[in-house]
Amino acid sequence: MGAIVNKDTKVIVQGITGHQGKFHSGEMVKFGTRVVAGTSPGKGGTELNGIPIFNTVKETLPLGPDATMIAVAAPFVMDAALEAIDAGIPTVYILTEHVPFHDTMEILYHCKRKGITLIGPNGPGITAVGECKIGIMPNHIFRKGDVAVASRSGTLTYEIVDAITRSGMGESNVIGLGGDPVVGMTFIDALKLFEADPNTKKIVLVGEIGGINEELAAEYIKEHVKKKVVAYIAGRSAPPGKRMGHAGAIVEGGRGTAESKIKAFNEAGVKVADYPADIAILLE
Amino acid sequence: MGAIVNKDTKVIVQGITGHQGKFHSGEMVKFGTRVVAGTSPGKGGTELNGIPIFNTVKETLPLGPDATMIAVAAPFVMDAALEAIDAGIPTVYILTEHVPFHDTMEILYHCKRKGITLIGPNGPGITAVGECKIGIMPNHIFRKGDVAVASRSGTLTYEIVDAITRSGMGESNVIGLGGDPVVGMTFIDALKLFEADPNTKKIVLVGEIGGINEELAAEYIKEHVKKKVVAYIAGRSAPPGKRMGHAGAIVEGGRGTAESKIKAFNEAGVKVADYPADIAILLE
Amino acid sequence: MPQSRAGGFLNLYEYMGKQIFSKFGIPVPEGYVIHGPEEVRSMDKDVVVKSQILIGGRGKAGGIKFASNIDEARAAASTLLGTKIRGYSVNTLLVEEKLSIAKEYYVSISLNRTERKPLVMASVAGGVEIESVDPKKIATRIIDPLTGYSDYVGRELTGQLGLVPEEASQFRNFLKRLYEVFEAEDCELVEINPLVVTSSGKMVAADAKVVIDTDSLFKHTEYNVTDPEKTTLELEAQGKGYSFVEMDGDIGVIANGAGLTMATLDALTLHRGKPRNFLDLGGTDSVDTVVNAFELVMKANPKVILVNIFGGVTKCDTVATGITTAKTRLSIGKPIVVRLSGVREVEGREILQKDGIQAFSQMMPAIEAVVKAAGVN
Amino acid sequence: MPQSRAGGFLNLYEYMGKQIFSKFGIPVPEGYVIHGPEEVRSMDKDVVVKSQILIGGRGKAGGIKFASNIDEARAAASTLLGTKIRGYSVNTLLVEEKLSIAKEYYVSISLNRTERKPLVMASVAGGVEIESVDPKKIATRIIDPLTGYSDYVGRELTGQLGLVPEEASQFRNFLKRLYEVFEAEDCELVEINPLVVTSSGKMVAADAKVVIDTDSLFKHTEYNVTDPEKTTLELEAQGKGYSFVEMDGDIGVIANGAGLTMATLDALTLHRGKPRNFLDLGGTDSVDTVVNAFELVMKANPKVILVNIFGGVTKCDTVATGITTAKTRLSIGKPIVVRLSGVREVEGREILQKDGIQAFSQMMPAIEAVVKAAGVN
Repeated sequence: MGAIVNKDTKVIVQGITGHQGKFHSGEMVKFGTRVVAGTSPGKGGTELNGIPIFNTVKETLPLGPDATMIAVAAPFVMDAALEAIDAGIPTVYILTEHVPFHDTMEILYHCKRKGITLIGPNGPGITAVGECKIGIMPNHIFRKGDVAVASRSGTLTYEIVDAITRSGMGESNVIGLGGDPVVGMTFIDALKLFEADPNTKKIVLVGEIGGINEELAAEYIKEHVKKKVVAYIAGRSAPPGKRMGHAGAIVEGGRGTAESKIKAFNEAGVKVADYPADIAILLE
Repeated sequence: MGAIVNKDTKVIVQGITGHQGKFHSGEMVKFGTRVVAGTSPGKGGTELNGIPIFNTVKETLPLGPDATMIAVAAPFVMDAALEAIDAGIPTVYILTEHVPFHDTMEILYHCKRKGITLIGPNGPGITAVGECKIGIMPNHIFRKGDVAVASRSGTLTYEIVDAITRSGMGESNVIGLGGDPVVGMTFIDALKLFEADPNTKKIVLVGEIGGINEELAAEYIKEHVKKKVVAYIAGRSAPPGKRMGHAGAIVEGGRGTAESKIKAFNEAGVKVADYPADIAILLE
Repeated sequence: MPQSRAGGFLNLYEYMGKQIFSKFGIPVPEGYVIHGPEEVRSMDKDVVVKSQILIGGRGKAGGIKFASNIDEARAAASTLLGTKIRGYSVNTLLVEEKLSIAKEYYVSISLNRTERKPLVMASVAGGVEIESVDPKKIATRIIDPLTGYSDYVGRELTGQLGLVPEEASQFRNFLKRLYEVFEAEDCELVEINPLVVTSSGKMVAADAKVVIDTDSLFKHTEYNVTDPEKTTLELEAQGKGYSFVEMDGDIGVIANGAGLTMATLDALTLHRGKPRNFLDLGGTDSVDTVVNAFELVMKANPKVILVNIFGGVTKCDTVATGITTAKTRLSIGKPIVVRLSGVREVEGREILQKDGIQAFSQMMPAIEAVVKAAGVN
Repeated sequence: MPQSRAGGFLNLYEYMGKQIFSKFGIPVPEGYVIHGPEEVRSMDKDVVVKSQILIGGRGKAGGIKFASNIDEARAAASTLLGTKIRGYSVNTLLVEEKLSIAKEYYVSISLNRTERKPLVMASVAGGVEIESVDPKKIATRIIDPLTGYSDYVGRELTGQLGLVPEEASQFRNFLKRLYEVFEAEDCELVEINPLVVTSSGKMVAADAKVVIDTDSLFKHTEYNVTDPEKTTLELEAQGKGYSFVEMDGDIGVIANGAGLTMATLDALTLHRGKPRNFLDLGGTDSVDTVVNAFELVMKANPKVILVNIFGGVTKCDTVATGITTAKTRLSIGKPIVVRLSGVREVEGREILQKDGIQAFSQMMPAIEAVVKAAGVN
């Protein structure tokens, strides 16, 4: 059983007739995901990839959806997310990039007050290998195994998953957290799930420069995680970037650089790979 | 132990230097309530009725307040309530009348998302007899006993409590729900507490015309309440009032009259007194 | 009769509602307000002249007239102004372009007291009282107050109503803005009935019903409407801060607390007494409050007066002093029956008895005494 | 270098920030914008002429001048316009009344990424870079985004700062409106430094720093600011929808996904290769996207080019076709090293090999090959 989604998870796709929704709902069906419905205002009554389409999320509720993938354009994400939240869909994943972070912030705290799990925006989604994929990860890279991956990045995740698979190991759950300044699920949330998941033995965190979530994850690991954790940090060669305002800089107290993250991980006993594919070596 | 508050409940009074705050904080102290602090912006550092005054709720947090009485003027209630909610005070009672119901609605749902109990606005408060009084009920009317009272009215509550006391019985908890179109605690919330409270044997509901909370309470009693419940409904002689708009009228489906409430209670096996003092007779 | 609700609700005139709608971008018919026939302006389209009164059924009662030129419009204005329609004086008219009506819909947002949340109601069967519409033809939607209105709510409703796409998008625009009005203006109700679809397919708010929470008026000082359903005496009482309602009987009533006052009227009625009024003294402890209350009640010219006080914040001796002061100052010769219970009740009753006023400690004997004094056999 | 963040942040000029402040009722100095010395207006008070550039330390670098009459102001404008200050061209000036400064405070609201909530920071030690202020002198407060700002937050902060009552109430007014700006304009940061208390005790925003989330620009189409820190090529790339950053090296880089692109640069650097650029191809599957990316990278004139693709949505054969098309169309003679892995990788590598382009299935051999081709020993 996957840590968040599994073979029984019934998924809907909001914005199924858009470019992304159309392609990825088909890929999800091929993966084996139970995509029970899609929504697209005005297209209710039609179907796509064998999936029935409705005008509203409310109309899909009799099908008992457990999760939704929101694939509408950025200006419509707030409305789509509120629609899913109001309908009480327990897991909301936002694929869309370019969502204003103020919108995400509002969506996130509405999710929190209703006990809803938010994943994304702007991440590749979530895969319970062999059971359920929600999102845009390529189907072919996975092999069922005991390594769980949480990542702030998209293609870099595939690169690392692919390396794990090629090495002869396999994955239990892969979660793309998303690259925006505000996202729903964080490294710590993922660590909690992975630590509790009986099918996960080892954990990979794929971080990058900016923010201090890797540092917070390292502190959390020290206290709460018994399973083996390894990490990769992208952006170590980045020249000191433009800071986005003084206030942010001072609050984060000089943290947020690749050095700070690698140091924090090392202090927590988490080995950090130099190259993405080296993750597979560190896991052995 | 009282059903919501008890002898250990530490209470603060927001707006303690106002007319109501000043008088009633003193009465509460006389009752035996542990009033640990008051707030009044700009008056921090002084004291009143032996109670230390602070500028903000945040400054009172080291004293561990469990409940707050908000006694500021109506235009300032929203801010005071958000201050209490943000500080995480578990029970928020609003004494103030004339609070716009849109403000109350917002306060109520912020309370709900934080798991905070809201009582009022515009009600006399809550009394755990012999232990703790928060609000404006007269100290002298109570005697410790096993009758719990929940009421939408103020003086009418005192009238009925007085009748119970004079009859030789006594009260466990008395809750004034408040007379506004939107209030925090409802009859059903009170019934849940009273049914679970080991010190309560009998329950009195004091309702009035308007709304359908009495009807909903009657339905709830039928299903969930084993203890004896009796009721009084004020306004049975009221001529059909002006309806506040068509929409409200149709939604409530003709319910909301005294007849409808009395009928609902009778169907739930709840006897309804003709006169306030008759409550004592029905309880015997 | 008021419930134990400190505040109340304020009905705005149609033209005021439409001014608010306009401010929030809700399409309303082109129009203007007049107070005299000479204010009618020349125009190049048919108009409708609407009496601005706060009561339904204006149209049937002759309060709305049509005109196709300026002379007809002036004539209509002359006919309407100064008349009474269903008991309400017509002092203000709204002159509007006459809409070419293809369809009439209904939409409202109100407080649902059971859910304690806003409720949207909509129907394609508009133009009649919503109570008379088959509930199956009414689409309803409760709104989460913290989330507010978002477009998906409109999509659900337009789907249920079966609107065609051009209408659906206009309707969602109405709903969005109507919710803004509901929130921003602290409304208990905003209602558009009919929401007209013109023959050219444009949606327009042909009527506007906006009911404001009077407790919110500190935020909205621009509203200054006198409730036309209130009597002169009720308005005087309102100005003095009393919750006061006139009734048909002969027993003047002064009590403290809305619930206890209602219970007092109920008890009188069960004893076949007929209350003249509802007067809630409120929670103050002042002699003047009592004296002023008596002044109001005396203006209603009751046969007898009952005072029913349960003293907490309000002290019984203060009330007693107020009563004797009022009796002297207003030279009241009519019977006064008083019930005083609670804080300083003994002192209070002594003060009254010295002045020859009947005083009881319990409510029922007082009820019985006053009914008897009123001559009910 | 961008993080894997699709959008970015837009710094507004001081005068734009002050226009926004004004709209939201935040007091700013009286002033106006000019683009030439002849636009200076006559005045009856001392003025300050401020270069509008998006870099700190303007004052020390001579970008701000004072004037006490129109001639002095024109002279100052002439001096400033057309110059470069800390590398930034001065094309616009803000002419403002000179404030009589009694005190300088600091206030800002920003996104706190750890809490994922707005953060208010305030200090009575304003007028200097906030990083240089003793943290003990900075009062901070996280705001619940669903509740938003309410006055108690301001009371807590003014209490911590120890402001006197007249200042405290003005400060709370600033905070309230600043939060409105933060929310309504989708800001990442709003900062007033210094927040001046004039000698007559009035608080005024003497500077304005407003940073907007570029992802929100669909709501705010009025903002049209070019990031002055971007190179011409970076701006061209932005216009074409690529995330592109110029760097100092000689290895042109095209990869897909921000994280993988960063990892590619990191790997090159660890192999002592020097990247010429960051270019994220994004998630499309189109030949033209690849060709246009090559066009951009070729303009940066690298010694060699590395393409690193992990194919998912982006198919490897599409990318391969794009590369061969670009090679022909742009007559690229420089070495191209390609790594293709994922969907249709075999087909992709075949296409490349037919065109004589080195193609690998794994990243490390490609990195090694391109570093070698670039001449790193």
